[in-house]
Amino acid sequence: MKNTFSIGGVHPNDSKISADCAIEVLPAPKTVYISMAQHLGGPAKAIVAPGDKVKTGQVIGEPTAFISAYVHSSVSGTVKSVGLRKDLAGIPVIHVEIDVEGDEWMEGIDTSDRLVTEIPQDKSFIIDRIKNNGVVGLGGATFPTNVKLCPPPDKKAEVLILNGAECEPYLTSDYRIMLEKSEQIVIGAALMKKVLGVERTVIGIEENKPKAIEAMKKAVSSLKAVSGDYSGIEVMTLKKKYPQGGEKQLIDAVMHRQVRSMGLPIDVGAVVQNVATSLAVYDAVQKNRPIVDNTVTVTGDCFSRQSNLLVRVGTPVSYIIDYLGGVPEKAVKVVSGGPMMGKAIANLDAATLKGTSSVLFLTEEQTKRKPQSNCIRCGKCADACPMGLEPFLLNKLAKNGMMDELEANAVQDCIECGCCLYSCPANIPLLDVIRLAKGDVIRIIRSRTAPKK
Amino acid sequence: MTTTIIWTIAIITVLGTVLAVVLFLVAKKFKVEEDPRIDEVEKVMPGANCGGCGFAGCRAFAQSCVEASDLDKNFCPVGGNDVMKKVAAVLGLEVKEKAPMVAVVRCNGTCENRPRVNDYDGVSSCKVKAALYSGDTGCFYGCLGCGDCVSACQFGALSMDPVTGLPVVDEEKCTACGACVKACPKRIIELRNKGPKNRRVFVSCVNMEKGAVARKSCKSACIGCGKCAKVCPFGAITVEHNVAYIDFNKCKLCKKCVAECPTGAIHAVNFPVVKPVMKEEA
Amino acid sequence: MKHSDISHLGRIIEITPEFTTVEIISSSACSSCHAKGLCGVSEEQVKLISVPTDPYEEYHPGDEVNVFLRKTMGLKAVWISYVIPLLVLMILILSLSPVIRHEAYVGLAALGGVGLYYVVIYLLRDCLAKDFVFYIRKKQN
Amino acid sequence: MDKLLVSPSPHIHSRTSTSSLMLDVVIALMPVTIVSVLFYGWPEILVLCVSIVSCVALEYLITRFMLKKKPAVSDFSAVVTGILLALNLPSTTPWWVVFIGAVIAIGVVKMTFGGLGQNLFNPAIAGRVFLLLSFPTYMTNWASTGGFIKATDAVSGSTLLGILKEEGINAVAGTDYLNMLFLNTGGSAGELSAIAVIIGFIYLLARKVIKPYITLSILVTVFVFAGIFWLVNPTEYADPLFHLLTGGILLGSVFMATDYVTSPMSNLGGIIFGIGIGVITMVIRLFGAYPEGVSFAILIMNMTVPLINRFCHQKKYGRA
Amino acid sequence: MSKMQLIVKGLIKENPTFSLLLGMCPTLATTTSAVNGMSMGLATLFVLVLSNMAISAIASYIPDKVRIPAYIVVIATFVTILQFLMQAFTPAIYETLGLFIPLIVVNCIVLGRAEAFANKNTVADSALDGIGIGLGFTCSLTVLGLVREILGAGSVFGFKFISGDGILAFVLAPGAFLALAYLIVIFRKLTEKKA
Amino acid sequence: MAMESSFKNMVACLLVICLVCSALLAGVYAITAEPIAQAAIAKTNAAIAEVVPSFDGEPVSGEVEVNGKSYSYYSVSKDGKVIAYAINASSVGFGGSLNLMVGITAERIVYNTSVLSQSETPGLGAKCTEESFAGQFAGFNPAEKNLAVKKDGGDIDAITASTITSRAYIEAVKNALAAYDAIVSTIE
Amino acid sequence: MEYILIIISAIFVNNILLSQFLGICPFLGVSNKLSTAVGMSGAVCFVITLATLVTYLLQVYVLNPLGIGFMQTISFILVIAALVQMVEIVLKKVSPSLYQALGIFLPLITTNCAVLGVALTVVTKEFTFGGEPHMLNLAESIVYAFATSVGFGLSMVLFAGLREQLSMNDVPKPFKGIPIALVTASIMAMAFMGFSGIVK
Ligand SMILES: Cc1cc2nc3c(=O)[nH]c(=O)nc-3n(C[C@H](O)[C@H](O)[C@H](O)COP(=O)(O)O)c2cc1C
Ligand SMILES: Cc1cc2nc3c(=O)[nH]c(=O)nc-3n(C[C@H](O)[C@H](O)[C@H](O)COP(=O)(O)O)c2cc1C
Ligand SMILES: Cc1cc2nc3c(=O)[nH]c(=O)nc-3n(C[C@H](O)[C@H](O)[C@H](O)COP(=O)(O)O)c2cc1C
Ligand SMILES: Cc1cc2nc3c(=O)[nH]c(=O)nc-3n(C[C@H](O)[C@H](O)[C@H](O)CO)c2cc1C
Ligand code: SF4
Ligand code: SF4
Ligand code: SF4
Ligand code: SF4
Ligand code: FES
Repeated sequence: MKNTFSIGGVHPNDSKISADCAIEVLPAPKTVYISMAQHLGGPAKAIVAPGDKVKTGQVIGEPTAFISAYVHSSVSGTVKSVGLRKDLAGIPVIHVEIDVEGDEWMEGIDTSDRLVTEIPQDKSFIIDRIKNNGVVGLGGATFPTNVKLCPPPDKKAEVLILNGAECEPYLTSDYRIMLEKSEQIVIGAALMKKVLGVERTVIGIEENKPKAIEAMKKAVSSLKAVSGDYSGIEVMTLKKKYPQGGEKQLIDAVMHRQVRSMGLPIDVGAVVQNVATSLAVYDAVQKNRPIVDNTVTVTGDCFSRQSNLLVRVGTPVSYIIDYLGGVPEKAVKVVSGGPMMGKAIANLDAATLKGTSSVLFLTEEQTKRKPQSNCIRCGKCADACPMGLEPFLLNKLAKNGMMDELEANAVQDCIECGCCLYSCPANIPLLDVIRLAKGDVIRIIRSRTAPKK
Repeated sequence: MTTTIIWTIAIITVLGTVLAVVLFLVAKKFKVEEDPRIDEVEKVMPGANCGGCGFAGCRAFAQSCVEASDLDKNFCPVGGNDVMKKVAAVLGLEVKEKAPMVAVVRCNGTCENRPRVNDYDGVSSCKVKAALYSGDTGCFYGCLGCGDCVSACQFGALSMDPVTGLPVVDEEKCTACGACVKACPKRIIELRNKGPKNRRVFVSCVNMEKGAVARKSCKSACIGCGKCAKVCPFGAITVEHNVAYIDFNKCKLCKKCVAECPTGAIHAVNFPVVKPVMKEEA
Repeated sequence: MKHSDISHLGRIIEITPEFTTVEIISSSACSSCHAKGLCGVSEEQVKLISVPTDPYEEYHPGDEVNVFLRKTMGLKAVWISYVIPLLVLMILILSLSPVIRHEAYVGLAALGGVGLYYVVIYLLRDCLAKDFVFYIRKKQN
Repeated sequence: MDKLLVSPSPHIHSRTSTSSLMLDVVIALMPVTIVSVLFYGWPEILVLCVSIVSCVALEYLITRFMLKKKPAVSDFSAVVTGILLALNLPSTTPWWVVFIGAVIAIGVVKMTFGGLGQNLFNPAIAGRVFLLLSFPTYMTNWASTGGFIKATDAVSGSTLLGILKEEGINAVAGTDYLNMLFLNTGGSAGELSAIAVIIGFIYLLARKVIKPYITLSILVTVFVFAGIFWLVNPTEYADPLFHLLTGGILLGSVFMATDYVTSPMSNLGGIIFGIGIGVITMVIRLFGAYPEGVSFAILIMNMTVPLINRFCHQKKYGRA
Repeated sequence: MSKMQLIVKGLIKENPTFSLLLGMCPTLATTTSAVNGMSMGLATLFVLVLSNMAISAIASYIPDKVRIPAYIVVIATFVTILQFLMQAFTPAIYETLGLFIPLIVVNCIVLGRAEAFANKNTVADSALDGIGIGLGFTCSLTVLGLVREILGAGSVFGFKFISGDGILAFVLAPGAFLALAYLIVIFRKLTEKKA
Repeated sequence: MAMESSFKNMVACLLVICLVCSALLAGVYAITAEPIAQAAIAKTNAAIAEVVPSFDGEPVSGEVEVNGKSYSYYSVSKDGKVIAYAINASSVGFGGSLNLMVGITAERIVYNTSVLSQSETPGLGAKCTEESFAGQFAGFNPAEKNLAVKKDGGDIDAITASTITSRAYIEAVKNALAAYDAIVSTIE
Repeated sequence: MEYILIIISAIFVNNILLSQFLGICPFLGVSNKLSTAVGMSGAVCFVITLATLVTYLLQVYVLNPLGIGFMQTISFILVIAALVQMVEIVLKKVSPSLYQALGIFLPLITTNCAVLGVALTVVTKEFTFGGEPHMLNLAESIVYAFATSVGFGLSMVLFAGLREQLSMNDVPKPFKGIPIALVTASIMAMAFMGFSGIVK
């Protein structure tokens, strides 16, 4: 039986045209720009100054809050400047600019290819390694992984879910690492399983990636033979439906439980981690290797050099594109991430982040929004919404500024998956409006629940 | 016939009297004593119910005026001093004149001065745009051009100039209610003293980037060079975060700074000889 | 304010440690209409409402506040004060008509029944009072 | 490429558009339209043309000159309204009556409320009901206008339901159901052939234009309601199959009750809506002055849509 | 305000039907034809003028708290007198207008004018005010009746100009609402331009 | 401006207003009672006159019962001989009851009919008051013609699209004929 | 059976608002919010029925015997005005909390066409309801008044629902507010005509 989530969802053409391109290592650029805001939460504080020599894997930014993360240098060289630089959206953010000189790694980092299969038994050791090596969720949200792995004591995790859905069209970076680094991912899962103390771990993969399913199954069974630490890990085939990879949808698909509104996965005993995160956990714990590079899919129908590249964090997007022959003629939009949830890039000179999973070129025909017409109340948006919301209603309420009704109709539950806007025949910018309203409503809820003075 | 007449009179009289008693009881129990002056004050209010005064509407404002012992804290930006004088007359209070204000757009990033580097293709809303990215141009601080302020203004005082892509304030219509100030996510619009004969000098830029960067993205950016601050004889200009700001309470309209500014970021409006460039600011 | 609440503007007139008394002005079905002032049927009445005093919030007599009530409570109030007596009236008339010959007595009995119903409510008034909880919040500008 | 296009996510869109949906409805209506043209001939073509042309033209003119907006007639919704209005009228209807119907449907019921998607009532139905109230003489004249093919039965001036209402059950006894399925006797264009409507229904379902809840709940309700009365007294009330196959119930439940704009959004709401239509239709058919009640039933249930929408919501994730 | 203005304002600026939307029940119910509408308007005019005058005469003797009941009694008296007179001299019209003659008692226009004008002004002014507002009401009812009659029956004040029927719905209930809605819009458009 | 609202004042004031008003009313009533009564009589008489041949003297009213339904009627005479009866008959039409005055001559011929009250739909059933339909009944001899609409095999043209009203009208005339028969039989 | 006919007739066939045009003011005025419309309907039902009961008794047992039946209009309006106020006083005495809740929830109830109209109709009009035309007796009158007021409530609630929807739609400017509400009412009236003929 194939599992999937129970409400809504859409079926865009999956367009995994770069699926067969093996991961290539992209040579480091001359200069990298490492952003201090690569994760959810407070930006890191730069602890290097211009002129400092840094090595690959050296800490250059320290966390400033509970939810924040370490930032490491992805190259070795000299710090040229520390200051505001525009990110992918053109918004000024503190970056550390480093001139690349050679590739000298910090001592203590195991850069060999040796597979380390034995699982350390000390939980705090694992957590510390994860934290110190700046591991954040690579599924999109870049939430610091160490925080996610330490649920509040009154909540008990029951299942660890590895998110290998990669339900977004075009993206293949998770797919490639599942093929090429299957064992490492499973070991990463075992490490997190150990920390969380859960019995069961499910690796959820959509049915349109049969090879990955097979590779992961093989890795699981071979590792199960190695040690008892790998028991309870299974691979689950999921139906192809967007947004299968959404945390809440995945939990529904795998566990048939639903997270309550404004709740966290841990409320139903689930912890969800992306497969790439799992790989990063393996590197961090078993090899003491911080996140200095990540896999980036560069693709698009109008683009001839489909590739999956291993890119150093902080590489300018324009460098990657130039490496592959420049921006294709017909592209009008460059997206970082998938076409459904990714962010349009406004500034090609900006550098990649840990969480940058793809550079996607879209043509005008594919992406240009058609003129909006009246809502015909067809309900297609409501049918598509995986959260069971009624986007047409939220849109109207938001336009009329009806905050109470918006809250009553659960605008705060929107996961911004874009299914509604995708399916609306009248091309109404539903999500644009809902996103704003959601922000406002959540702010109201927060201010209400905040303790009275 | 006579009996009919007698009964008519009797019944109606009885019913009428009963009604009188009931009403007396009602009246005793539920007396309405709203200060009649509230109505009177409300009558002189402009009735825009815009909330610019900080109250829910004109009536709420009127009520607060009636209850207040002086009018220092209450001011109707829409009606301005005229209305406040009338209110004071109704209530027999004094009113301090307030210098009339007007909305001023502090960005001169016209299409010409500030080349577009991106095209936007979402819902036409500055708020959405601001949440998404820096805007179509290199200037992260400047006007986004979707006209949130225009739709916020209920007096029709704002309009987008299709040539410059910037909002234009109609000084005649603007009541200084401040709705546009709140609506602009980039906080470009400021309420400033209207000034004598509507003359004003102000820095039309809020870009906090360093000079070179600012200049690169916009020809008319304030580069924070501080020349204006040095030349100002009244100390009205401060430079902070790479932008100059002219305090309208201190500025005496000498226009020395205008000539000094290397980028033309300082605007002087409604002075006798108006340079053609400035026209769109009027 | 939660979506399930209804509110009414009022003004505090008295605060005791236990209760805050708020005055609200109830306008007729017509007086909120645009023709107010031309149409004199629109009478207004002052109604006083007591709310338990909130020790954490500072209010002063004269403050403008919003008085809130759960919407379902509003409907419940209508139910108790109008709909049930209406049903009492109907049931009495329909059941007594075939029994009592003289219509006038049926009518008076039904009126008496409604009166009796209100007496019962009167006896239960303390129970009811517990149900209808109001709260106030400073008017946001 | 000199400037990058920037927009909020998502960056791709599905292919369905308002006009493609409406076009699907037009396609689904083709069998019914063809049957009616074959059966009623040139006058029916005239009614269809007047109806469609005036609906589209009115929509264009009103948006252009009264609302001062860019006309959006290319979305075909006015065409759907025009066809459905025509299919609801006798082929004998004079052209100016058809035009008045279009004025009410588009001018009053649709554009006054703000155009496509904003109307609270089904334009075609409201137009038809208005004509029924205003021109009962024209609207009850079902005389045949001589088509391109001859039907087996001679056409009487009344619909079967009209005969049932006026003359009682015996007058319609012995009606051939198979015949009704393919070519009915008398009635508005849309009532002619049950099978043509069903073909359209299947097409709409297959293309995922509509969901089956509303249609099926109407049909089931009519069947059950008529069935109960028939079982109680078969000598006075017609049998349920008769009620399903005659009149506008099929056309109404497939094409008119399912109009997105004026039907509830949720599935449960749709079922309630359908049951309401079924019950009201049968009450009017059995007890009212009018022989047929589908139009009124749909119009009446249109009024309840905001209430239904308010209380019947989609099942939400993570909320019991 | 000049005497003329007193009368004219009721026709346009304070037109009770199209601008203030008062007295909707009789407006909708009795305008099946121009004659019916006009009769209803004139009946209201009669009560309005007399009650306005009576009330302005006695206003200063009435304690505030029984103001409304006192007015009601006065108005009801005039309405009943009107009923008697119509029954006696125009029984046919009385029958067509039916219930809506006694309902003049609760017509907000009448009480409204008493409250808003008559109790503060002289008898003469009040009479003029009553005439103005009453005429405004009469005119609009006549117009509405006329429109419905033309469209619905194809006749003008009872004289048919087409053979056969008009658009029947206009003499039925839906037509009342519809015609009023569009007339209000037209009225708004027209007065907007003047202003 | 207004007087103080004390209890005594209020009661007194209302009392006075009520007294004056009711006196006024009673007065007007006294004056109009006569015309009102006359208007009612005039109306009946007019209706009677419309449906019977010219007569002399006052119509004599009577009451007759048929099948438990009572009918009021007026007999009119000329030269001391009863020449016709005006019978008030009713039936239920499309919108409610349909009230007719039916004049039947001593020869049992319908002289004329007139509608006293009806609540049919304007433009449809309400056309029963028009000459084009009602005229068919003037001089209608039920012995010679069939009193039914053509649809039912009779000789009356129904009002278009208003068969129900037409049938009701005929029903009322039939009722009147039945009452006529009863009146005649009681007299004999 | 007759009661059922009365009820169907008064609610659907001769709906007080959509076909008799009584009580249009609250129909247009208090129908902006659904919850208020529901509450208002409940209250109006009670007032109409109670007022009809009292005025019926007044007419049949006081005015008619005294030969002053023609005094209906003036005496009814006085009685109803007093009654409405009295209910208010009684409620306040009986349960202050109820009274306070109502104060927040509902606007005041005023005497309007609907209340007086129903009271007058009941004592002046002959009804058929399938049988012979006759005056209604007490029970029938009250059922009639009740059903009429339920009809009022039904239209009111449906209308409020539609208007809430309208308030969120982009109605063309000249039609905003009352005109579009009237157009809506017109189509509602049209729909309700489908019930005609169910009860004569
Ligand atoms: C609509 C939606 C789609 C998503 N799709 C994916 C996906 O395909 N793959 C994935 O790994 N995470 C996806 N995510 C992110 C997951 O919800 C979740 O954040 C992530 O799996 C958690 O793992 P991480 O902390 O390792 O990133 C999606 C999120 C949303 C809201
Ligand atoms: C006869 C009539 C009576 C009205 N009565 C009321 C009323 O009692 N209460 C009310 O809120 N509005 C009343 N209105 C006004 C409208 O229903 C509506 O509130 C107004 O057009 C504007 O609505 P808004 O100010 O809420 O947007 C009435 C309108 C008319 C025509
Ligand atoms: C609003 C409306 C009112 C109607 N009023 C009447 C009426 O007063 N009298 C009548 O006989 N038929 C009336 N009808 C028509 C009947 O419902 C029915 O169509 C007719 O009696 C049968 O048609 P026929 O007379 O051509 O056989 C009315 C129809 C509508 C739509
Ligand atoms: C499935 C479907 C059914 C429709 N049914 C109708 C209909 O019955 N009447 C109508 O006027 N328009 C109908 N339309 C067209 C369109 O929705 C209608 O004109 C809107 O109500 C106008 O706002 C339909 C459209 C679709 C997609
Ligand atoms: S973006 Fe939000 S509202 Fe839209 S489909 Fe996704 S969850 Fe639903
Ligand atoms: S999909 Fe678009 S047109 Fe359909 S209901 Fe949703 S918003 Fe309206
Ligand atoms: S630099 Fe200054 S003037 Fe130019 S766009 Fe930015 S804010 Fe506006
Ligand atoms: S321009 Fe701004 S301050 Fe001036 S009136 Fe408009 S919104 Fe108010
Ligand atoms: S005019 Fe009838 S309720 Fe106002």
